Amino acid sequence: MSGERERRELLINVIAGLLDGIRHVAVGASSPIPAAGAMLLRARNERAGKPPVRISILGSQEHNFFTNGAVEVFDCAAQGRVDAFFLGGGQIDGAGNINLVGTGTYPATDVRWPGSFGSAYLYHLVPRVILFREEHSPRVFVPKVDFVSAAATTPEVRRRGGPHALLTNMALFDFDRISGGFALRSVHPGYSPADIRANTGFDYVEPASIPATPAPDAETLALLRGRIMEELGETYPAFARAMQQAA
Amino acid sequence: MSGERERRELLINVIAGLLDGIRHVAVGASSPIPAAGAMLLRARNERAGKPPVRISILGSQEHNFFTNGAVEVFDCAAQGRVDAFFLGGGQIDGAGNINLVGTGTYPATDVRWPGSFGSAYLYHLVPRVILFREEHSPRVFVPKVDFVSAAATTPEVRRRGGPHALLTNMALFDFDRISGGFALRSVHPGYSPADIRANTGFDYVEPASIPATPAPDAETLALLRGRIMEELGETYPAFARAMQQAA
Amino acid sequence: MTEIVSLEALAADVQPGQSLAIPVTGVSMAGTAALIEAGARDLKLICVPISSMQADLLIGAGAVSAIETSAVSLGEAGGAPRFNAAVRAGSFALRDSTCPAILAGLLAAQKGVPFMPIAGIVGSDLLRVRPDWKVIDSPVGEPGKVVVVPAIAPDVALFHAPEADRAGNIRIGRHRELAAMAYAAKRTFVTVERIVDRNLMATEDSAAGVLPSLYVDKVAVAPRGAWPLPLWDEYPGDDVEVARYAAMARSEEGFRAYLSGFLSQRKQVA
Amino acid sequence: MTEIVSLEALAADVQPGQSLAIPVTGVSMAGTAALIEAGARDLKLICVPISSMQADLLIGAGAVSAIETSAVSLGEAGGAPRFNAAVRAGSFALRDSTCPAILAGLLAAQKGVPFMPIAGIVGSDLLRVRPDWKVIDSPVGEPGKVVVVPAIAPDVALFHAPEADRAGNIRIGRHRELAAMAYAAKRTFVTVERIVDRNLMATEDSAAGVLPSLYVDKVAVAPRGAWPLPLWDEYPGDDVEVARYAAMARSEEGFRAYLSGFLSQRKQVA
Repeated sequence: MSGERERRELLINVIAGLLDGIRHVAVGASSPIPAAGAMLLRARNERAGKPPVRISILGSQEHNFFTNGAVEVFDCAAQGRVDAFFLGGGQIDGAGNINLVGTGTYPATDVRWPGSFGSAYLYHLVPRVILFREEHSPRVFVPKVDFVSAAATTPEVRRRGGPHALLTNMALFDFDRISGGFALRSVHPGYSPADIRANTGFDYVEPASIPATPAPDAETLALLRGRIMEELGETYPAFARAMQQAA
Repeated sequence: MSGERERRELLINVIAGLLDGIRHVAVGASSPIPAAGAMLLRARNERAGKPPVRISILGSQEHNFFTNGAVEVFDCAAQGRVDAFFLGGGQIDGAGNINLVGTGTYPATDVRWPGSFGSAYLYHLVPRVILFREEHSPRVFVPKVDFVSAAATTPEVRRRGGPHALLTNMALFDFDRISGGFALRSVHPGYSPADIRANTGFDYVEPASIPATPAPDAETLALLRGRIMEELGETYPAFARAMQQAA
Repeated sequence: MTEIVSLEALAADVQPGQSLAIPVTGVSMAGTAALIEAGARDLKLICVPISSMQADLLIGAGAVSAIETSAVSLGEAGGAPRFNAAVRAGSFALRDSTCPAILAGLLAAQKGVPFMPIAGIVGSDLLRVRPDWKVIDSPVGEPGKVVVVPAIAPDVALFHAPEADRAGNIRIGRHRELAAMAYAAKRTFVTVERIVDRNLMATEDSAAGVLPSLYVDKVAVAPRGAWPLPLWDEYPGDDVEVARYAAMARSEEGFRAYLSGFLSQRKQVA
Repeated sequence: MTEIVSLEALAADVQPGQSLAIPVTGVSMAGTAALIEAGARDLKLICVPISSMQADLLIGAGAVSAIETSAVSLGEAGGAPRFNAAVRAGSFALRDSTCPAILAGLLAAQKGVPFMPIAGIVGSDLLRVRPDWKVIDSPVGEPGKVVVVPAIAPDVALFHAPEADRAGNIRIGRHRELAAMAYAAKRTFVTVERIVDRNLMATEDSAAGVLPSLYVDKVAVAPRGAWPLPLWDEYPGDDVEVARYAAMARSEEGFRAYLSGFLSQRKQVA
């Protein structure tokens, strides 16, 4: 990839594609790339006369459709009113389980991460959870997480939510809820399927032919560098500045 | 009793006495006499430098300490933050159970009353529930209610709430939660213990000597006819007017 | 997203057989008239947590096949005559409740759980007539019996409020039970005194009293839409009119006469 | 009734061994400094539902014997160094949770029930490390497993808000989790930027964003009381200061140096 800005623009463009068709996406307060992806989809839908997209940025005072306190996003998800959400993970395993707690033996974990946040709940309730983790390495993508903050599939209970895709700095995977595993969908420019295999600690399905992840087209780039950066700057000023400086 | 105003003033004065020591009383929107009793206690405490009394009048916009909608008074009671409340009943029986639903066989009751409101809940949770029913007759005070909207005692569960006293146009009873029954405390001027017995369909304890219910003293009457009527007029204008006309 | 529609279009979208949640404050009497005009029938009323003239009118008009409520009463004007008559006649499925149990059922739906535990109630005959309520041993903490009630997810919630903005945000003030209805309901229809140009979510103070458009499917303008019931900050209840209703609705014929007058009066306002 | 007291008096009334609920928005950093100054110890923190620098400071100062939280993080500034060190050292009882479970536990206390059902969670190792959470068969409706969590009733809830009025009503805007903390807590202590003369309950719009004084035990004035964290409508977070903390608190010595500076700086503001 040609640079930091291009890397981010590609991720934003992929996310907008993954969100296509949703009505309401919730985004964490410190997730500028997912937020930019959602904003890109919103702008595209507006141009195409498609249904509007609602973006709730958690913890933001301005981009906040909620009036019932911290619980509302969770209730809203339980009501089926949140179509998409993003989760990361210190570890993510081949079954789609995520670990936000730490490595080693709980509770005195070797490395401690912040904690599970709302993942154990939202993973069950939001139909299209996009796993987004930029670092693509065997220490992140492990055969089995040391602690399951949130489980991807649970046949013992009915659920509407779960993983939809996994996006990293190197590749995009689909998640299959029936088999309970990932399949490589595309590899970002500059990487090969072999690079992905070498940097992924879990097994996944690899089709015979793997396309390159499409880079954003000219129209998208114009939107991204104009309107989206402006919108993003209101909530993520540091990120928007960094994007412009990287240009 | 000498007249309608005196009758009401006596009831208000008794209620203020029954409420003595509480910090927070909730009153129904159409309960002017209980509200007046609470206002009298509040005024007395203020004069005596005693702790202030909070009065929540349900459904009133002005005398409303709540900001969380209709559920808040119930939550507040569950938290132990409501010390006293008033309940009536189309029927009240000797065990303190009340019926707000109707007479005869449910559901096609012979006489249908509005319904149980919050009684089934609040009776369990408010420590000092004052049963207030002006009509004192065998059709109201029955051996056993046809439908238990709310049960007075339930040994099978721990509860902090239940009946404290029963006040009617003719008499005042105490409720004993251990024995689960009423005892006559005093008889209002103009009635005899025999009148009470004749007009009460349930059995109750009757001490050898029954005092007359004390009428309000001069200081109380001055308060009632001045400040309390003014305060009451804000929420119950029709009642306050009727009180003044009855003078 | 919220659609702004006519009162008639709003009412026409309530289908026979649907459950309809109605509040005790912020009552859409305009919506009620429009429902009756539209020939609404087989409604399953859910009173949040009680109702007065609204339920009585719908019952008298033959629109109600089931009712879940903690009380129906005209307040100072006395009992609810058509409700009482229908109970005696057994004209609908009657689900007596107690106020916090209805609110708890809505809360369960709000939270996507099948049931909600609730304090109190033990010993009440409501448990006998509500076999859908259960008494369980608490699965946590000290042993003890707890009542649980099932989730209530109304098909439609209908209420009246002072203002909506162009996006469909609704000013509900402290009347958060209106939000609770909307969270729990599959669809929410709101009538309002007026639609305002300003964004009700613009400031923290204003937003605090708002039901977000996210939960609002249809808004229709209906001036004096709660009349003869009160609307906070807007107008008091018309007690004379409610008393007139109470007197006329004692008989089926009187009710019919009142209803016909009420419907034409509501039309004149609109 | 609400007492208006000094910051020191407020802090002095939090006893060793008590559970202390703290929020993620409206954080009383002034109260935190005062607690540390007062020698607070053996606190059982309940983060509603997560915490950042506040929990980390209290942990670093040795004031915390137990913590229930869904996360502790300094956000953009990275992990919470004293929390992470204490977890590795096993210096306190750790109760990992997930945001809605903490809110559900508070809700159970608000409603006086021993537990609250909650959607999701099944499959998470949180169920393994939280034996106080149970998976039960739903007692109503279709068969199915449901997680239930016990009530959380904090001894004290502590938060910071822009304004209190003289009666002790607190302006919380949309931040209703602050009300949820207060409903559930036995006592609630609030620090505020200022006390205003007007009645915050006076109008419907204003009242909608208010926590009533009924739930507020003590109020203390603490200008810029959330600093270096943000306070809505008042000031943004001081990200440079938080980053400075993150860097210094990596070591025990650095933390001590930061803390000493922080305490004297807070004193200068007060």
